[in-house]
Amino acid sequence: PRDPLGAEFSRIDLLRTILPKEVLRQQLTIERYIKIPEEVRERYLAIGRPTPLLRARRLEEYLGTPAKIYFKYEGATPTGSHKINTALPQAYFAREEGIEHVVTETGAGQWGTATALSATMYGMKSTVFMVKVSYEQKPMRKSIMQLYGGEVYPSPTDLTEFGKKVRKENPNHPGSLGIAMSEAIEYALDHHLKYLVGSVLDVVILHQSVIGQETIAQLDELGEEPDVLIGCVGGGSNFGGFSFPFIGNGRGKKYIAVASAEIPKFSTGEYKYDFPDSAGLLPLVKMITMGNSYVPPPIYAGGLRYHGAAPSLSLLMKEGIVGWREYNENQIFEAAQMFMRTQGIVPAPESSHAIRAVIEEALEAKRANRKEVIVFNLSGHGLLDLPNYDSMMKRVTSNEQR
Amino acid sequence: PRDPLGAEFSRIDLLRTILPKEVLRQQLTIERYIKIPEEVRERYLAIGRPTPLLRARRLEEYLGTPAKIYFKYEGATPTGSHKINTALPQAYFAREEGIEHVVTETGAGQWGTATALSATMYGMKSTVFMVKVSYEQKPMRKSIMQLYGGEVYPSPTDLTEFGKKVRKENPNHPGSLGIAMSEAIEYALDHHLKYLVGSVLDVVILHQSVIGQETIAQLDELGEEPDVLIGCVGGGSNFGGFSFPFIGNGRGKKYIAVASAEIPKFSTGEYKYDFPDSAGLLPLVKMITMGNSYVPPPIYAGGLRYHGAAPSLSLLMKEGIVGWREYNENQIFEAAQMFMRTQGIVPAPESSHAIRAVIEEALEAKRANRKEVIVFNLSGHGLLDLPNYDSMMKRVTSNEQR
Amino acid sequence: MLVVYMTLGYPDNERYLEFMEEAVKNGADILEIGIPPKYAKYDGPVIRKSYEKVAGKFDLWSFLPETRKVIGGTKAIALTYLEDWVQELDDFLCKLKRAGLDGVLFPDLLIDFVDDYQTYSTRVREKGLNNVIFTAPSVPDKMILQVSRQSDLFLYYGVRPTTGIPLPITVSSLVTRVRNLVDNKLVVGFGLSDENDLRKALKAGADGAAIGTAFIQAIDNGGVKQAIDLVIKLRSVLDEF
Amino acid sequence: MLVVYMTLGYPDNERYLEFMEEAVKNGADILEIGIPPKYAKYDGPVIRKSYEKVAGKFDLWSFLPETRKVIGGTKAIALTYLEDWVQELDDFLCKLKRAGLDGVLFPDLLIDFVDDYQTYSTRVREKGLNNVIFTAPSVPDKMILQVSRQSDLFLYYGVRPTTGIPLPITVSSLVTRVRNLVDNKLVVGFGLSDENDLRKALKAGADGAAIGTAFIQAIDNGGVKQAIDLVIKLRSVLDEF
Repeated sequence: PRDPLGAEFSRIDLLRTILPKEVLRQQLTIERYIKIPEEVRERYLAIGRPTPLLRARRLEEYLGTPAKIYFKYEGATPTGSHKINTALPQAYFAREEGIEHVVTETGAGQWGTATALSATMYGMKSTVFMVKVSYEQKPMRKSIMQLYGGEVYPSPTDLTEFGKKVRKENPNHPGSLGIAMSEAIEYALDHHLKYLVGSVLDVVILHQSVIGQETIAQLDELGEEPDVLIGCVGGGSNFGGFSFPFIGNGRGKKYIAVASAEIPKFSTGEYKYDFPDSAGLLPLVKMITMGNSYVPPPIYAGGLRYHGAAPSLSLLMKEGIVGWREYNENQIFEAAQMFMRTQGIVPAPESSHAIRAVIEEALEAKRANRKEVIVFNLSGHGLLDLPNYDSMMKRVTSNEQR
Repeated sequence: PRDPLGAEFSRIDLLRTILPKEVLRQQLTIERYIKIPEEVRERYLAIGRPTPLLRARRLEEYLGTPAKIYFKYEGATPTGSHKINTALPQAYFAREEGIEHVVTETGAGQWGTATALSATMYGMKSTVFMVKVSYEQKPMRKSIMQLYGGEVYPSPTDLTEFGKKVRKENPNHPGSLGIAMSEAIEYALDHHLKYLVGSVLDVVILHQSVIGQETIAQLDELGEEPDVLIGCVGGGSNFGGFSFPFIGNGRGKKYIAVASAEIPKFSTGEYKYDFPDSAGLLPLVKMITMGNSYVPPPIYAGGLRYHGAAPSLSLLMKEGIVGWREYNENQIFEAAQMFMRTQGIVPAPESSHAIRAVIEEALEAKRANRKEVIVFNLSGHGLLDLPNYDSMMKRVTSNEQR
Repeated sequence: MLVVYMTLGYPDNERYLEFMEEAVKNGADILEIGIPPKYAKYDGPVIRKSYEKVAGKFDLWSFLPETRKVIGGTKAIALTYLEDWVQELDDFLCKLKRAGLDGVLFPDLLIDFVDDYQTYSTRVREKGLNNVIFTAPSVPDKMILQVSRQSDLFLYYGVRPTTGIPLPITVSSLVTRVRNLVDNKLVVGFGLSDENDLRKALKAGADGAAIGTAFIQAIDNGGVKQAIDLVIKLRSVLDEF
Repeated sequence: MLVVYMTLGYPDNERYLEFMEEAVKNGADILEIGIPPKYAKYDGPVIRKSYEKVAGKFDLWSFLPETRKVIGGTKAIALTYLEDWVQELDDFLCKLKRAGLDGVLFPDLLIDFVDDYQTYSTRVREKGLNNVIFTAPSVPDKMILQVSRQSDLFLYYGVRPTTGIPLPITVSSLVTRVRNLVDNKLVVGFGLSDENDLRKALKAGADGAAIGTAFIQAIDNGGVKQAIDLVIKLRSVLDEF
């Protein structure tokens, strides 16, 4: 990480103020393994970890592939995605520091939900700045955060100087993740609260590595040796958490990171120093990025609407260790529907990107008559994304009718 | 079952026409155990059975009870409730008979969802008559059925004579489960399709007994002997499927069936012969009932808006083997929120009735300092009921402010 | 043991008597005479329709004795619903006896009067009538065992929940279960006219079958002659065992 | 080994020279002279501000030799970003040598020029300068081992991602890791002024510490005297080991 040239304040120093100390320490660690605190392990158990590793046998049959397809189902957690894996330890470390109130931002709502639940589980309050347009379009996401005891505000708000400024310029501003993040950080600074971070940082991937660790153990129990590991990439935390333990232990032969063709960061992004956040409040990091001022188009897989990829993942891709794919919404809808109808699970639109890559790998294995083992991370279910699928379905149907 | 006095047609004979033969055979069986066909077991595995038996340790801590609380989590299935347990075998038996298209009705949508997925999994079409007001108010439920490949119609429709008649009388009729059921049965008869049945019948409870069988095995593995078994009752299939294996094997000391205080069938219903359906198309059965013409008030726990309780359950209650409770919406909202904030899982409003009883039992155990083991069936998650919880939250909050 | 059912006076008094007479001649062991009830709860549509057709066509107590004249010494029992007679049971039973019947079968006894079935059984026997008890798959093992001791002539076991509708069931396991429980002669009924089902029931240890709906349908289709042909056929199936 | 850093000409030319002279007298083993870069990417706010303050206050190549006059034979290395000089590297290195410096440390060498670090190291050595290499926790083990062979005087290990900000880290494990890898003298820097941290680093096997931000803050707060007091104190901590 670096501070930008001519910085008015040190972004690196800011981390020290807003992050729980232990979170920052883990961000800077070089330990190969870090023990999960007993208090976090207990909560992991309480939310249903280890999540199941399931075989997609019906999908295999449908595709007629000789490949075996397994998936780690992170949607089995109560908040419906992998996000809870890092929200819990971050909340725990904040609580251990004596913090009584945490704050964050959320776009589509997955991260805010995980934060609200984790805060409640450790007896803290939580405040979530939710991008206004999502707040209005995804009322269920707002509801679940409130049910978990979170305070949710549609950002931009009048609670921060930054929010006020934005609203003054445009009272009907729909908000953005960058603005919400800026508000959350400002709010944390003003109220001496701690800020929880949802992706990109190494510490987040560290926490998410519980996914990959569990998957390795589960595959070992089944006596399976994985060939291909696949995950989707927003900031990179689910992909990293899933695949890095495999890469680090020399398990698997091929690692595929899947992004959205509408936010084509792998095919068109540059590898350079950039801000992880739109507002430029965080230190610069070196990553594959579309630029922090890039405005992503409104795709349904909200979690993939991020301009960059975590520095560690970017480096592995740059070094050719991790490969990539990009798919558009038609392609992922097709994959999602195939998965739903064979396996029953409604995947999150984000995770459907991974599914598309799995299907293509499995068909490739069929052509080559290769008995490989494909494992992917189903990072979340799509039950709260049903309105999105509905819109996709209508669009696809109307395309077909033309 | 009986045909009603002066019946124009035999309801019992109708069953033969609309139900898959093996379903009806199982309805009439006296076997103590019936083997689950291998093809159904495979699908059970594919949808994540056995579902987890989890300990609600955080809830125990919060209540400060010496009791241990376990719950069987049926919300872990892809369609989010226990309904899939019977939809799968019914669809399988239909398919085995060469049927290519099944039909059913659905109120809140859980049953229709399970039917649509099960039909798809066995390569059949499905048609679901969904109560119009739910169709409009629960668009996500409609979406998921369509995504699974189901045809969904808002009932009353013009597809049946009965629907046409209702619409002629009132073009804006909001529909009812009784009307939807009548339409589904008429549609099945007219098109020579098979009808899948969601609750009440013994065969449905038979299929649902996979819940209780699994729970017994899981408790045995943990070395726990259950004292109290609790579940909520709509038609009785989740409660029966969960508790009957315990009752039949002499496991447990106390069985509590929980209904809604707004549909007070246990406290005010009569034990008599009545139609299981509002339209009176099915044979009369002897059960605890509010009368088949009873119009349930619009509570959020749509699955509990049923006028009766399965004959087998009614008999066990009548014989004093199964006890009961009834709770109102304020009470269950409180329980749901407590559960969400301690365990993270958003329970279905229906299942929250069971949770309320569990909490009261656990507090009773605390007063008596009794180290009992309470096990309940969390029949479904409430992720698609979030708008309902949102409304409850608003109402409770506004009550508090008064 | 072939138990032949016919609704009293069906399709008309004359042909009813003709059928009863011929049935006995052609192998009926016991006759079961359906007295039209107010609400034939546990009967299927064919028998229900037969009740409707004969309603009001005769005076019960004067016509019933006619049967005895044509069947000679063959045992005959009345089938009717206790519900209709429970208020005046002693009177009803005395009349039955006087009308020449040997016994009575109430299909609703164990379902709707289960708590008092012993009282009613005792009263039937006290009047010198055979008490034939109707059981069904839904009756618990323990109760079947208990009631079997109070059933005369045979124990009637209705394998389906209603008469005359070929609902899919596994006859053999249903019968085996009761066969292993009781010592009585076991007569199986309710939709048993199918030859396959009948053979399965006999193979599983039933001592006989009670057939009704099939005779009514035979009379409707081809008159008494066709019904008697069916008696002959069923008799031959039974004789295989 | 006490490595004392000061930004060239801070807070002004006179006091800079006074500090350097006194530092040597009071125990500095090696001096590290910060040449203001265009973009101090890996420096914290205190050092960045010091660069801004001295910018334009001297001519680099005429002022730099002044240092040598006051420090006698003590080793002095320049700290500056390769980025600024990469286009004219040979010329820059020659000038450094002529200005009386013993070596150079580029903090961005392994981060931004990793693919060519050997070429640059070789060029530094060819000019008769010591090549001090800067490594960090994010550098992989294998690379630390490789570069350690090309580092003269000592291996510089910056335990935090930036200077002068006490980010929470576990100093001991960070140092142990490198200590077990390399044979060089190991000097630990980046936020190491805290006595606890320093002791932990030394206990874990570090041979010395490079301190910078703390001296600038001391000069700002209490002038050269206070900064020299700090030199004395750090020296005494080092001498414990």
